[in-house]
Amino acid sequence: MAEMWINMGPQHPMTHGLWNLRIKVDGETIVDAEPEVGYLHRGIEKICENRTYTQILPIADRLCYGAALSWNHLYCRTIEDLMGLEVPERGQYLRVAALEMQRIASHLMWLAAYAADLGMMIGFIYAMRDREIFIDLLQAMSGSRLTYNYCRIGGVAHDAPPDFERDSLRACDYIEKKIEEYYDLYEGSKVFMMRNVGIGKLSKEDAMNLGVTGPPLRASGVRYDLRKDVPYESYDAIDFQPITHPDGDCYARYRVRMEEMLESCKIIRQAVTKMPKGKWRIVAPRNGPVGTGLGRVEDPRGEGMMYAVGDGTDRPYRLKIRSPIFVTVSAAKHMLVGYKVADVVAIMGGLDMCIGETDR
Amino acid sequence: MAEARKKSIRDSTGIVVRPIKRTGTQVVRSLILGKPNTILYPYQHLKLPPTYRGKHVLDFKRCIGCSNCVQICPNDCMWMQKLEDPELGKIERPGIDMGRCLFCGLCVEVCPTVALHEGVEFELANRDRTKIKFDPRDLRDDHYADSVKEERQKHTIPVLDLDKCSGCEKCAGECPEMCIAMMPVEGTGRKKPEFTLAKCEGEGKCAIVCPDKAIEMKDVWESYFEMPEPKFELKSCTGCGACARACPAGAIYMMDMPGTEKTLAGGKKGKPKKRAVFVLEKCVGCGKCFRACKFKAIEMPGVRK
Amino acid sequence: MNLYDFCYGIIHWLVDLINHIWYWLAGLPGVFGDFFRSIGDLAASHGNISFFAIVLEAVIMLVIILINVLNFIWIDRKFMGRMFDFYGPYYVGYRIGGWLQNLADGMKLFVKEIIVPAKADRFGYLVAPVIFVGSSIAILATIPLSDKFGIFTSPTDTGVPAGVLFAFAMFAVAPFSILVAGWASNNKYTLIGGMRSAAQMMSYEIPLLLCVASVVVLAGGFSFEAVVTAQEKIWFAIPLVIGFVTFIVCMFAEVEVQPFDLPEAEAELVEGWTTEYPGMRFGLFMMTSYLRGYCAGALITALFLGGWLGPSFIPGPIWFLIKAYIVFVIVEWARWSLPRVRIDQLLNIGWKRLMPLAIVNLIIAVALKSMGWF
Amino acid sequence: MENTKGSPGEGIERPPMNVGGGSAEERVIRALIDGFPQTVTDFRKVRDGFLRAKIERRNLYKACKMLRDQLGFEHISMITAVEYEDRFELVYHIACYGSCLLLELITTTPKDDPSVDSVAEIWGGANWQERESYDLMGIRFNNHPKLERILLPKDFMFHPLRKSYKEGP
Repeated sequence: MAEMWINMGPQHPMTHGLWNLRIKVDGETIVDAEPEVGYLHRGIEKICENRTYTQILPIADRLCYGAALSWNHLYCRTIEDLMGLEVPERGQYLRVAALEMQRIASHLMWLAAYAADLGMMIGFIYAMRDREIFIDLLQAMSGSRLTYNYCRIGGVAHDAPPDFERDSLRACDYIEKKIEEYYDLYEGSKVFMMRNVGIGKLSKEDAMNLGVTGPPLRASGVRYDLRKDVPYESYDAIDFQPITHPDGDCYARYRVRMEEMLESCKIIRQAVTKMPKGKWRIVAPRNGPVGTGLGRVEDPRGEGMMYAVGDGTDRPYRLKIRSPIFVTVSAAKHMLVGYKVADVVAIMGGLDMCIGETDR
Repeated sequence: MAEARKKSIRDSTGIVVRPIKRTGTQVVRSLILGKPNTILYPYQHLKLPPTYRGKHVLDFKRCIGCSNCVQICPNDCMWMQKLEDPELGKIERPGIDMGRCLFCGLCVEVCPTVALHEGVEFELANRDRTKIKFDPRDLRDDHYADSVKEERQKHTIPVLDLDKCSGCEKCAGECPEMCIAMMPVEGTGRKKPEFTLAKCEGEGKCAIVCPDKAIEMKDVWESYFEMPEPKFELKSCTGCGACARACPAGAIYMMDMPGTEKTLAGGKKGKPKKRAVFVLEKCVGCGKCFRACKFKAIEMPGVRK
Repeated sequence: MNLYDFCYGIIHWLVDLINHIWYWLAGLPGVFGDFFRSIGDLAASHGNISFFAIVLEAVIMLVIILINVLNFIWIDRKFMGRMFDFYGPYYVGYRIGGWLQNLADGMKLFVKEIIVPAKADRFGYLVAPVIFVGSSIAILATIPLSDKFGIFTSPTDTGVPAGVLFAFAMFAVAPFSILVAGWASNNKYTLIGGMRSAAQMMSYEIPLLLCVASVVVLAGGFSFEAVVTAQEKIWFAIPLVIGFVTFIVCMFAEVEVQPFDLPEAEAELVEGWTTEYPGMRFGLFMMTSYLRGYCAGALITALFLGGWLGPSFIPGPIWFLIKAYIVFVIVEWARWSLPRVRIDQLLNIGWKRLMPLAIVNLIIAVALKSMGWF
Repeated sequence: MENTKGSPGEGIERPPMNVGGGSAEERVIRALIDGFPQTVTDFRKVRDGFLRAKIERRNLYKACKMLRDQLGFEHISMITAVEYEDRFELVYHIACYGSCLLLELITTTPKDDPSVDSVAEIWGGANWQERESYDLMGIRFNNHPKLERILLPKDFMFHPLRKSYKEGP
C-alpha cells in the first residue's frame, strides 16, 4: 500500500487549537508523525519586553486559556525570585487553594474534550457542568471566569470571599462524588476501554529523555511531581501523594488525571483549613534589580518554567517561557508510530493540548 | 475508594450496562428530583459575586483626575477627558474604551483614592464600535463606591496645607512621637514641617494645636504599588508654576523667594521669583508635574515622558 | 372493517358527490352528454375507487408515521437533554414543551440556499438523497400497525404476503445511496465516510438477516401478520433472546447510532457523507436517519415483541406505537452513553461476535420448530 | 505507593553514584570540576537543589554527555538564549529526577558567531527547544538533526527576539 502523508489539522475537530499533525500512513497504521506548531504564535516574549512588570500580569494569564491562573502564578514566582520578595503566609495558602482549584478545572476541561473526541457527548456535558462549580469559586475569589489575573507580584489580588471555606469544602465533596460516577461512565463501558488500553504506549526511558513532563510522565511510571520534589509556596506544609501509573498508555494518562483531581481535593481541604489570618500581599518595588529570576511550577499539563532577566528598569530585559506542551508534543512521534489513524484522536487527546502556551 | 475501582478490564462485566445505568439515574435525577443544571438565560439571570470584574463605575467626587489608571492600563484603553461639571468645576476624568479593555482590574487597584470600581454588568455587546467607548459621564455613579467593602486599609495621616502654614513650629513641639521636624525651605527663608509617616499614630494632636488650621487629619488609602517620587532641583526651576497647576493632588505650592526681585525700569521693585515646594505626603506618583515641567527641574526615575 | 374499507367508503362518498356534476353535465345534447356520462361511469367504477382508496391509505399511514418521527426527534432531544442535565428544546412552543422546535428547524432548513458543489457529479449528487429517502419511506409500506390498520388492497387482506422480506430489502438499499452521495460530492473525507458506512452496513446485514430468518422459521410465514399472530402465546424475544440482542446491536449499526456511527465520526471526518449537503437536503438526511430509527423500532416490535398483541383495553396500533416508542427510547439511552468504536473493532465485532451468535440463534430456532413447540 | 517519603524517581534505575540528597550537590560539583578543570568557572549553590555554573562552549557537549550518563541528569528542562550588548548567553536548565537537583549551565558565545554544539542527541527534549532558539534568536546549533524554523513561517527572514528587531517585518 503506498504510504501517503495525511494532514490532521490545522483546522480539524480533533486538534484543540491550531496545530497540524502530519502523519505518514501505510494503510491504516501510522508509520511516521511530524507535528507542526506556530499557527498561534503571538510573540508574547517580545511583548513582555515592552511592558512594565505589573502590566505583564494580564498577558501571563493569556498564555494558556485552560489553566490561566497557573501561568499567572508562575510569572509572579519568577519576578519574586528576581526581586527576592517573600510572599506572606496567607497569600501562599490562598495561592495553593486557587492553584488546586484551577488544576481540577483544567483536568475537567481535558476530560470534557477527551470524552467528546471519543464520541461521548455525555462525558463532555458532565465534565463541563462540574467544572462550573470550580469556575464559580475562582470567580468569587478573583473576579473573572477564565483569565483570573488573581496573583500579584508579592501576593494575591483579593482576600478570600466570605464563607469561602464552606463553599470550597462543599465543592470538594461534590466533585469526589462525581468522579465516582465518572468511573462508571468511563471505565464501566468496554467500548471506552477498547479505545484506551494499550494505545499510545510511551516507555519510561523515552518519557524522561524526550522531556515529557506532568501527567504523561507520571503515567509512564516516573514518580516526579514538582509540588512534592521542589516544593514552592506552602506545598511542603501539605501532605499529598503524587500519582503514578506503570503502563504509560492512554488509559494510564486518563487514570493519572482522574486521581490527581482527587488529590487536589485533599490539598484544597488542607489548604483551606490551615489558612492563617493576616496580610495576603506586600508592596512590590517598581524597578526590578539587575539579575536573573527563575520560576518552576507544576502546571496541570506539565513543568512550566519562566526565566526572567532584569536590567534595573521597570521592564524585564528578557522573559523566556518554557511550555510543557511544546516539549511533550515534540515526543508525539514516539507515541503514535504503530497505531491506527483512529487512535490519533485518543493519543493526542491524552496530552491535553493547549496551543496558547505552545506557540507563545 | 479509588483503589477499589482498580478492576482489570476483563472483569469489567458491565460491558455497556454500567454507563447506561449511570445516565439513567441522571435522567431520573434531573427529570423528577431537581431542576436541570442550566438556567433559561433571557428569563433567569445568574447572581454574580461582588468581586466580579464587569463594566467600570467611576465616583466623580472621589476621583482627582491623577491618570494613574491611564498609565497602568496594559492595553491603553483609557484616556483623560476634560469636563465641565456644574458643582465640581473644570475637572479631568478617565473614559474607557470597552472594545480594548481586558477587564484585568489593575486600574481599580492603582487608583489612589479608590474612585474606580468594576461593577457586575457584563452585557456590553453593541453593533456600533464607537458606542462601547464609554465617556466618563456614562461611567459616573457617585454612591456605588461607598457600598463596596474596600479591602485596602485606610489610615489617617496629617496633611499639610502650605499656604495657611506660617511656620510657627507649634506642631513640631506637640507631636508625642516626635515625627514632625521643621525643615528650612531653601531660598524662601521659611520653615516647613516634614512628617515621617511611619512613626505617626494618627491621634491628630498636631492638627488641634496648629493656630492657623494648616494641618488636617485625612483618611488616605494604602497603595498596593510603589509609586515614583518626584525629585526637585532648585537651580533649574524658573517658578513658572506649571507643575503646581498640573498636580491633581495639590501637593505642590509656589512660594516666593525674597531678595530675588529685579529692579524694573521705573526703579520699582519687581515681584520676587517663585519656587515650587513639594508636600510629598499628598503625592500620588502620577508624573504630571514631571511632564508639565519644561525646564527639567523635576526628576522622576523610571517614568517615561 | 380494516383501513381499506374505511378509505373505500370515503372515496365512494366523494365520488358520488362529484358524479352529481358529471351526470348533470351529461344532460347536454349529443356527443357532449355521452362524453360526461362515460366519465361519471368511469369514476364510479370499482377499480377507480379502490385505487384512490389505496392512495388515501398510503397518505394516512405516511402522515401517522411522519408525526411519530417528529415525536421521536422531540423525545430524543428532550430525553437527551434531561440525560445531559439541561432542559432540551424549550422556547419554541414552550407550553407544549418545545415540541415546535422540530418544525422551526425544518422551516430554517427550507429557507436555506440550495448549493451544488462545483466539481460534484450533478446527477449522482441530486439522485442520492432521493434514493435514500425513498427507500427508507418504502420500508413503512409493508409494516402494518395492526391486522386492521395497514396498507391493504381488499377488505379481507392482511398485508403483503412477503412483507418482512420487502422491508429488509428496502432497508438494504440505503448503503448504495450513501456510497453515491459520498462519492458524488467530490470530497475526500465524504468518500471515506461513504465507504466506511457501506462497509459497516454490509458487515452487519448478514447477522441481521440471520436473526430475521430465525424469526421467520418460527413464525412459518414471511408476512408481518403471520409473524405477529405466531407470537400469540409467547413473544419471540423470550425464546430467541440471543437473536433479540444481536438484532438490536445490528440495528445500531444499520441506523448508524452512537457506538457505531463511524461515518459521521466528528473527530476524524467532519460530518461523514452528508458534509456537502446544505439546506433541506441535509434536513431530509437527518429526518430520514430518525425515520430509520423508527423503522428499526417498528421492526424490533413486530418481529420480537409481538407487534400489536396486548391486552385489549388498548387498540392494536396504539400497542404497536407504545412498544416502538419504548424501544426507541432504549436505543437513544444507549446511544448517548457509549463512546464510538474504532473501525477495525467495529468490523471484528460484526464478524467475530455477532455472526456466531446469529448462527447459534438460528440453530435454536430450527430446533424449537422441529420439536413442534411452535 | 511506596513509603510516604520515598525518595522521588525511585521507580527508575539510576547510575550507581547517586547516593543521598545533600552530598549529591558536592558530588555533581566535584565531578564537573574534575572533568573540566579550566572551563567550568564560578560554581555557585543558589539554594538547596539549585546549582549554577558557567562553562565554555567548547566542551558543553561533553559536559552534558557526562551529566546524563554518570550523574543521572535525565531531563533537560529549558534552553534559553539571551542577547546582551557584547555576547549571547545560552542558559541550560538540566534537572535530575533522582535527587531533585536543577543545574543551570550558562555558556556565552561572541556576538558575531552565535553557534554552539547541539545536545539534541543526548536529550530528545532539547530538539524543539533548540529549533525555537534558532528560530527566534538566530543561534545556530551545530549538527542538530533538523535545524529549521518552528514557530515562524519558513520564509521569514528576521529573528524577532533580537534587540535590533524593532518594527514589523
